[in-house]
Amino acid sequence: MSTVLSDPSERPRAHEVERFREVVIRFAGDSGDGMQLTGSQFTTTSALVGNDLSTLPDFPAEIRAPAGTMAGVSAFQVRIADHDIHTPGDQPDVLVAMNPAALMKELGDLKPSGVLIVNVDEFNERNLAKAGYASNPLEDGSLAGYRLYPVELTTLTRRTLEGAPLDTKSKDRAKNVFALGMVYWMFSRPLEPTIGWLERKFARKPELAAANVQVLKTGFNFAETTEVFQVRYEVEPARLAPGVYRNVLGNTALALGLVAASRRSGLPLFLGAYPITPASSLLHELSGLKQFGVTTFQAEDEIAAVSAAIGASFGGALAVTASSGPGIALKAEAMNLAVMAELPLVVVDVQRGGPSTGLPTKTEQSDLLQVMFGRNGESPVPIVAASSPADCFDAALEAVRIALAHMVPVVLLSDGYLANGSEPWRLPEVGALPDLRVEFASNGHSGGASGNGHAFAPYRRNPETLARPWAVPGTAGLEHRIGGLEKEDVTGNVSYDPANHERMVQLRAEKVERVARGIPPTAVHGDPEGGDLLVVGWGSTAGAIEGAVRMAREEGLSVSRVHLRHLNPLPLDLGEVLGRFERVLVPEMNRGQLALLLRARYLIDVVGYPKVQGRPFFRSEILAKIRTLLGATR
Amino acid sequence: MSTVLSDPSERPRAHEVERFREVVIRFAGDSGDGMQLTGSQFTTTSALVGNDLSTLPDFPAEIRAPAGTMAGVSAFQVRIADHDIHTPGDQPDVLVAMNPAALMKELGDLKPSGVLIVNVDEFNERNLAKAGYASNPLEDGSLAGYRLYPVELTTLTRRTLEGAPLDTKSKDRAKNVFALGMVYWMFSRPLEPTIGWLERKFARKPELAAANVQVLKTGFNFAETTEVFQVRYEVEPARLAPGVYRNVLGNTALALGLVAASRRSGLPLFLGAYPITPASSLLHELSGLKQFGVTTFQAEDEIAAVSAAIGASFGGALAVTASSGPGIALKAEAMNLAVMAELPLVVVDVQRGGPSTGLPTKTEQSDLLQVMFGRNGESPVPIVAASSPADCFDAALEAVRIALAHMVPVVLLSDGYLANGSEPWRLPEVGALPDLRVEFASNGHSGGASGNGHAFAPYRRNPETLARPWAVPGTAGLEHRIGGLEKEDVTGNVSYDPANHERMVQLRAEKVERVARGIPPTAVHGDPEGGDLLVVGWGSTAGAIEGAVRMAREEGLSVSRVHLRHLNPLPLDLGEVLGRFERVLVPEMNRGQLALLLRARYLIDVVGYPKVQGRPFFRSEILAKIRTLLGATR
Amino acid sequence: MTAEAVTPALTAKDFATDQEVRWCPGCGDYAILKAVQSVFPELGIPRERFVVISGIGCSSRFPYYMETYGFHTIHGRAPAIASGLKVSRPELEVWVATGDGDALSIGGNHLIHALRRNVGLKILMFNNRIYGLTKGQYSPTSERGKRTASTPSGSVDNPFNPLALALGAGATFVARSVDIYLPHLKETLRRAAAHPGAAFVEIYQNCNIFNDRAFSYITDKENRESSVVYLEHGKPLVFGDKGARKGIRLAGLRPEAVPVGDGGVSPGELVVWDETDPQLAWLAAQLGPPDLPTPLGVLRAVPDLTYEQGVLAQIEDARRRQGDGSLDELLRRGDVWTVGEDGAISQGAAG
Amino acid sequence: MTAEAVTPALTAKDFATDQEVRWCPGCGDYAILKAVQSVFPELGIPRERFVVISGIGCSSRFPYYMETYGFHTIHGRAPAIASGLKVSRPELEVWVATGDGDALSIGGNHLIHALRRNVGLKILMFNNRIYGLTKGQYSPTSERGKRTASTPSGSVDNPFNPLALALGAGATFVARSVDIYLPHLKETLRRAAAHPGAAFVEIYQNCNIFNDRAFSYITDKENRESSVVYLEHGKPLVFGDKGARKGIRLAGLRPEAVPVGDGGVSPGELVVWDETDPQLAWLAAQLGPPDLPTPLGVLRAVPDLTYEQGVLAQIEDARRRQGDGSLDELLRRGDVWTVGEDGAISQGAAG
Ligand SMILES: Cc1ncc(C[n+]2csc(CCOP(=O)(O)OP(=O)(O)O)c2C)c(N)n1
Ligand SMILES: Cc1ncc(C[n+]2csc(CCOP(=O)(O)OP(=O)(O)O)c2C)c(N)n1
Ligand code: SF4
Ligand code: SF4
Ligand SMILES: [Mg+2]
Ligand SMILES: [Mg+2]
Repeated sequence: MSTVLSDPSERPRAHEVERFREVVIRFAGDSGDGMQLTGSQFTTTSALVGNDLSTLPDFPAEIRAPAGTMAGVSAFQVRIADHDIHTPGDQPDVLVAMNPAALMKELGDLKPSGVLIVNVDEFNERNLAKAGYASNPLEDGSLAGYRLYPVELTTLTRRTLEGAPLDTKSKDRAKNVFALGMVYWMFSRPLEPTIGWLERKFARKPELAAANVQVLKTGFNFAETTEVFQVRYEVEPARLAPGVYRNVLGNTALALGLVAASRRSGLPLFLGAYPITPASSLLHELSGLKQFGVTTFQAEDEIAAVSAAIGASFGGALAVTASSGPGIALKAEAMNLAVMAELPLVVVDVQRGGPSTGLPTKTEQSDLLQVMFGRNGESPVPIVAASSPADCFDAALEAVRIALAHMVPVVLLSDGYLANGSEPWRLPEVGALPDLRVEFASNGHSGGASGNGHAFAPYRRNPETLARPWAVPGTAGLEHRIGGLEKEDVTGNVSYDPANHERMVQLRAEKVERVARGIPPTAVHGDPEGGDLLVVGWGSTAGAIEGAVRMAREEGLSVSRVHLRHLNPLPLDLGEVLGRFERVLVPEMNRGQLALLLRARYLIDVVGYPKVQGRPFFRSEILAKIRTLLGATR
Repeated sequence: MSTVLSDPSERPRAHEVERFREVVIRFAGDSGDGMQLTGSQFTTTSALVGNDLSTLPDFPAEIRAPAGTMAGVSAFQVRIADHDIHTPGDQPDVLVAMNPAALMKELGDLKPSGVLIVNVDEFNERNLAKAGYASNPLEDGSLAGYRLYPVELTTLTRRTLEGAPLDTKSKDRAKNVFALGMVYWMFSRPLEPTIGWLERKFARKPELAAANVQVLKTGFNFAETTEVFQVRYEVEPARLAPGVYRNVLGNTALALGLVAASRRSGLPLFLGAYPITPASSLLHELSGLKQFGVTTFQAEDEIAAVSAAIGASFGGALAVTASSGPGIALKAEAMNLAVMAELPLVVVDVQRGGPSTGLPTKTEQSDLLQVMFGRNGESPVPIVAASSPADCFDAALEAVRIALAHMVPVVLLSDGYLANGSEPWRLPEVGALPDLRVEFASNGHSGGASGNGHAFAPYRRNPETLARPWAVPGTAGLEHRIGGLEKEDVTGNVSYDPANHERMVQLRAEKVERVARGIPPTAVHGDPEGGDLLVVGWGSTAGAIEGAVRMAREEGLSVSRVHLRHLNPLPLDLGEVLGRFERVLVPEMNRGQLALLLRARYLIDVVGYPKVQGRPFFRSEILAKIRTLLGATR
Repeated sequence: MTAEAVTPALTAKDFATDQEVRWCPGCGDYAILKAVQSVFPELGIPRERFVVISGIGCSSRFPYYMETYGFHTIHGRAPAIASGLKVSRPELEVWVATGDGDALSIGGNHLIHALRRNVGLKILMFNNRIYGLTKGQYSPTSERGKRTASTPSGSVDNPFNPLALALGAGATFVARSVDIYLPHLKETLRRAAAHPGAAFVEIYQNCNIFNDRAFSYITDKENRESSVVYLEHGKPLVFGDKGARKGIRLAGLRPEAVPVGDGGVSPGELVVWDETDPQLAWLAAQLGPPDLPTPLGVLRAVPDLTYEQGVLAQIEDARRRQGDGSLDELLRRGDVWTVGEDGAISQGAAG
Repeated sequence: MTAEAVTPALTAKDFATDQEVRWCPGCGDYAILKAVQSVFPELGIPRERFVVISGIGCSSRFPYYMETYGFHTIHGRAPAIASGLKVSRPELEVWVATGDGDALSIGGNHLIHALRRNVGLKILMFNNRIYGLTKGQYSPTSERGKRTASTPSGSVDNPFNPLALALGAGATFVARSVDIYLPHLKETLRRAAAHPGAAFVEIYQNCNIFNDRAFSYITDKENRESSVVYLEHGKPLVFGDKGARKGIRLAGLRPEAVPVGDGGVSPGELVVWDETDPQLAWLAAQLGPPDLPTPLGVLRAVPDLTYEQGVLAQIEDARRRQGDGSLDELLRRGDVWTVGEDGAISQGAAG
């Protein structure tokens, strides 16, 4: 393998080796089986050997559903490739099932004649019953269509650890590591990274570290020495652009983006948040970064969270609040105060399945219209969306840029799929990140005399951005009052004047429209000059759309794509771009929310492609849709 | 005058009499001057002599702004006509100004050479200064363009009450009654109704009653005997359809509609509310109707208000919650629970100027998109709008009908203009009101066995309406659990199944779409077969649009109108109707919210006509817009 | 509203649903479920009259496991939703199952207002001093300095004392018990059920995943006797292991633990518990470690008019005075006039 | 954050704005405004460091009339907004002006949490026992039976006792004064200003339009002496007119009014006020008509770590231990690898 990492196993002899451009592997087991750890270890190692990759965890909704039940199944899917990829893949080529429930729940997705590794030890009466199996699938031939590898994982693990200073319970917990070792062999992966990780993780419990390392190696050698697998897979490294990389989760990247924005703006970061799936980890991440001057305020509810952020913004902080659908609904009234007070604020919505409590652990894109319109009165706000786990970093910087430049609350849309999914991230040069410095109003400058005898005019605007001055408490001579009642233009005094109201409604709208001036022209991937079909996407559908469009083009179909970072305002040239194509397709994990905005704005009969199942699009689904639209049947 | 009411004044001799088809009168003064009472008395009396009419109050935002200031001006406009009218009129023909501030604030609206009655006693240095007058307009000739009648109202009132057992303060408070008496004479109105009202009002203070009656008569005779007015106006009764009438405010009609719905459905009415302008009077009205079994729950906030209503709905009550924009924003998350739980609920939004606290006492139509989209996830709800004060009664019945028939939360849109405006209302025959009876699920019936072993299937739907059964606590054998997590089709159990989620999202949407089957085809006023222009409106713009379209048609323009009661779902035939016209104009007191929905749905380039000034459209504005659109210049 | 089935004697099994219980193995919620399922049938109330309403949280999954009417609502709003139900259907037994985050964080306002209004709800707050469902953030009852997913360096704010907060809100019934003290918990539930107004019951509940052993200082065998004092109306406050019985005495307004039995102070000097005394209730709410035992039982139980009684009384009174309203008259209120076939106008509703 | 101007001695006039004050003539809010405007300059703090934050209500128009930084926010959220400001800018003097509806109805949860957290806010609650701005509906402090626009037959629920609620929430400073008792109100404001943590001040305020004379039982000349007792740290509780001085004594835990002076009980038997005693604070919160006088002054004042201090300390501590964070290192946390120009992959951040 073309990697400077040494491979512990001598190159295989006995086994034939198949080369693959990409492979999708899913680890599935009980929530207690450590599938998330197993998956992420395989991910890190694969990253280190240079594959491009993309991952997708699938947690159960319950904290700890009863062991052995369908509800308790936890899964982790990773796709590794020798080329640039953007999704965790549709169906797995390899499925590791740690118990009957996992098999029952996940088998449906496994590709025909896919590789299936099961822990036979768990396939007893009780577990089979819990999973709802009438007969044992390992025996009734129902798995004939797959390459089945039944392994006594538990037994083998126990045997490996005979005499180790651990109770059986702890020993059994290591069986996922045994499986991991086998899979490492299967894909010719080095063990060092995981060994190193185990030693770090169990630094305080050396006996546990030793045991796990031993089990890992035994699993590897077991696969090597026994004839259990006829075949070994190889996936060459992908040719990634030079640079320093790490594997990153969406919420981590988003948190880092906010910290970076704080550094680049010189403003202290304040997060007002109330825990909610799948946004909570933003609060967790940021609460651990106090050395960056980050303040995290776990409020009593979402209203207090956004309110506290507004207070911090009034005081001159880089204010952020984060939640998911139900919490965002609660923030609407206070967000509207920020709209009227014209204070910078970033509202992060990590979308999940709705309506109401809906599907907390599943993903969806169904809050677009909520954040666009869900406030009383005419209340426009800029909206930006992240399109991949790593992109959450850039999206956060862009949201902050707009908020500070225009003194306006900005909504940043992510979703559960991005939040918990991961991909390799090429680390940016800190120095190359956008300069977000702001200038507070100071006595004598900005605002200045408002003509009507007031010392300071809190609503005198920057002619370019229409931003009002940011005069923070503590600044002598700029004492002023703001609030939620309609403001008089320039002075900011309360005004009930009809003409003034219409003017202010106009100004707030125009200010948001002006944001479009600062965003780059629409990038068309494919045929910029136009063609039969344009696929327009936003948010986490990027990967699936990209893959589908590439494949369709390889099939010779005239299809291009546009992926929107800015959903409000839309790019100035978008209407013209759409006009260059015969048809426009908009795949969304909702019932057609962007489609509605495009139809209303451009009067183009865009074709919506809704998927509302709480899970991401498959590349194949979009490809199929493209084919039918273009009458390309195969 | 053709009325069986005797007119106390012998028919005038000395004065010439002008006949008018309609007249617009505005009473303006300090909030302490009782202008609202004066206006409503003139209204009632005019109603009793058979005029059609329409009124519009204009309160100051403050409870009691400083006397004599612009902020303290309170006004009441009434339009009386000998024909069917629907708006309080654009500009007044007659303005009564009780002090300089009132003159300063309202004069701008008075028609050229309009009648102007002012209380000279108030035009002193101090008051002129407070109102911002450099010189006295009564003397500097700046009122030359009007028919000015300066009257010493205060002096005359005091003189009238010389020796009456009242202190000067109380005496002065009667000056509005003196003015009213004069105006009664001016328009040849009978005094009895007001005399009767005064005697009822001051039943406990006979001396006050006597004094006011005396002042009223003196004012009347003063106008009669002095030569102060050269002219007297007459407005013949309108030919109203036979029936019993009363003058009604929008919020009163809405409250009555809810009580009627309660009676017709046989369900006890439960209102969960938190006070907010301009919705509070609904709470006030209903809290006084306990004999109708109405329960009003003044909650700690809007969230608790809608939540309590949801609890009552779960228990089988006719549940309603009412608020205005900011409060509706707060209700979003709980409304979404009602969407998921599929419980009937009516959410009344009496819209006001936004965003945020905005213009609490002003009117606007800017919550349409909020109630349409302002919830997380895919969360469709039916939306109906009232179009006139009296229509609030019918709109309430319709909202309840939909909620009960489809087991769904319904939004009922009104606004500040409807809430506080009034018009004559032809009382319906109670027996002729729609039958809204519902059948709760009972053991053995509806729902029934759900196939998967459950005793009762709370989500088994009525095939026609897609409504789920309403099984209320207390019903033996139908014990079941509902909640905000996604439901399994039919059983209502919690389900994370992707396909089920998509199906349920579909079903909830389809259920709302089905509402359209139950609504009448779109009524086109004008040329049903089509023409140059169709004006589409909703809500309180009805009157102004009706008037403008009628006038435009009289000018020979090919323009028709459609006024929408149902905003979601839209009538099944609407797209086809719009298609019959060259162009479509949508006047709205917002930046084009219905316009956006129509454009997205029908891909028609509708022309939006936004007015966001916190006050209603003038008929003349819409007429002008129609003319320009149709190139009819005059 | 609907005919009631004649109720055969019910058993705990009658209140169990067919739903698989999905709390973590070892969670204290199981014990609470068991207690409730065994107390409900004792109350001799038809099953269909029970409604269990919850918010969101592990504890709030409670309704799914109770074979009664149930509503798993949204986070923090259960007391408000339950109030609407109870006020419009006073004959129902409305129980609220909530958590420390659900009831005291997002739902704090609804809770204190439900208590203030004295709506006849039985509110069971499962206090595990943590956010369980969202995987372990600190809650308003977490002790200061608590290290959690959201407070890696420890929380900096003081927790609520739920009993003090309930008393401060004017609650008419306030009690505390512990998940695994089955007999005491059941007795406390019976008392709550018997109280006509709003009953607030704090139940210490162990979250063995995110806040294990939060209450071991009282639940561990060796501490049970010494660390808790049971509040029993009319009885002096005594506690402690056989050998070393102690009692609680007042030094001025300050409670202190003193030895009782031979050599100790006489029972006469000890505080005699009175669940109707507001001062005592407050005093008990302040008791607890390190110096004093944790009080369990009923801190306050005083009769008062319930909100729903007040509402009902006003409706009945209005009907008595004005007769059960005529819609026709209502519509015709105020000045009406009649337009005749001939267009003639007459005051009042002619004909 | 910004350079501070050297502050010349300020006067009340320096804190008045050019905005016309728009309360009803005779409104108690005028007196409160006067008191605040005269106390602020005494504090010797630069004007630009003051921030007045309010919700919505007549009382909440307060900021418009104070020449400081001000924020007239939304209904009920002032304590939350103020908390965010104070936590991120501890050097500011953050005052909250709110009403009984704003603070205790819609804003109840934010209030009790701000008090629990001990965020350094000075919260002035104008209690007129009514909703003024919305024209006279009953509020959570309206007495039961109150007839208002929204309760024509009288309210059926008990009001909150704001002092008891604040104590129940764990407030470190709780006080009460009256709009027109200027000297006492000013002294109370000074005490609140001096308290490092969250200070809750209930101010009885007359709404002469919708709830006139709500407090006449203490504000009327003839009642002033007899109906109120001033709480003064270290002094016995005595009250009443010259002739008939009375004191407050404890019968067990129950307070009672007893005659003092010649013939009366000796001062030694009376309750000596201690603003740090939780039991006394609770006791005082229960005092009031008909039998006992209304307590005015500071019920509770105890020092405690403030929330913002805790937050700041953790940030400084983190910086001390980890140096003020390097963004570059942060981004490179965890397993990183380097792809060379030649596509070769090496573990770690090479070069
Ligand atoms: C509006 C809203 N905000 C946040 C959440 C996320 N959430 C669900 S339960 C919960 C707190 C759970 O803690 P607690 O009430 O103590 O219940 P426990 O799980 O500990 O029993 C939170 C924050 C939500 N579901 N809805
Ligand atoms: C979200 C929201 N709900 C309701 C209102 C209407 N509202 C404004 S002030 C107020 C209550 C005022 O009472 P209080 O707080 O006691 O202040 P006061 O006017 O008596 O000084 C209400 C209900 C609002 N502005 N916003
Ligand atoms: S997380 Fe804690 S509270 Fe929730 S179910 Fe598990 S043990 Fe119980
Ligand atoms: S309504 Fe009452 S509280 Fe409001 S300004 Fe007038 S007097 Fe003051
Ligand atoms: Mg908890
Ligand atoms: Mg008030």
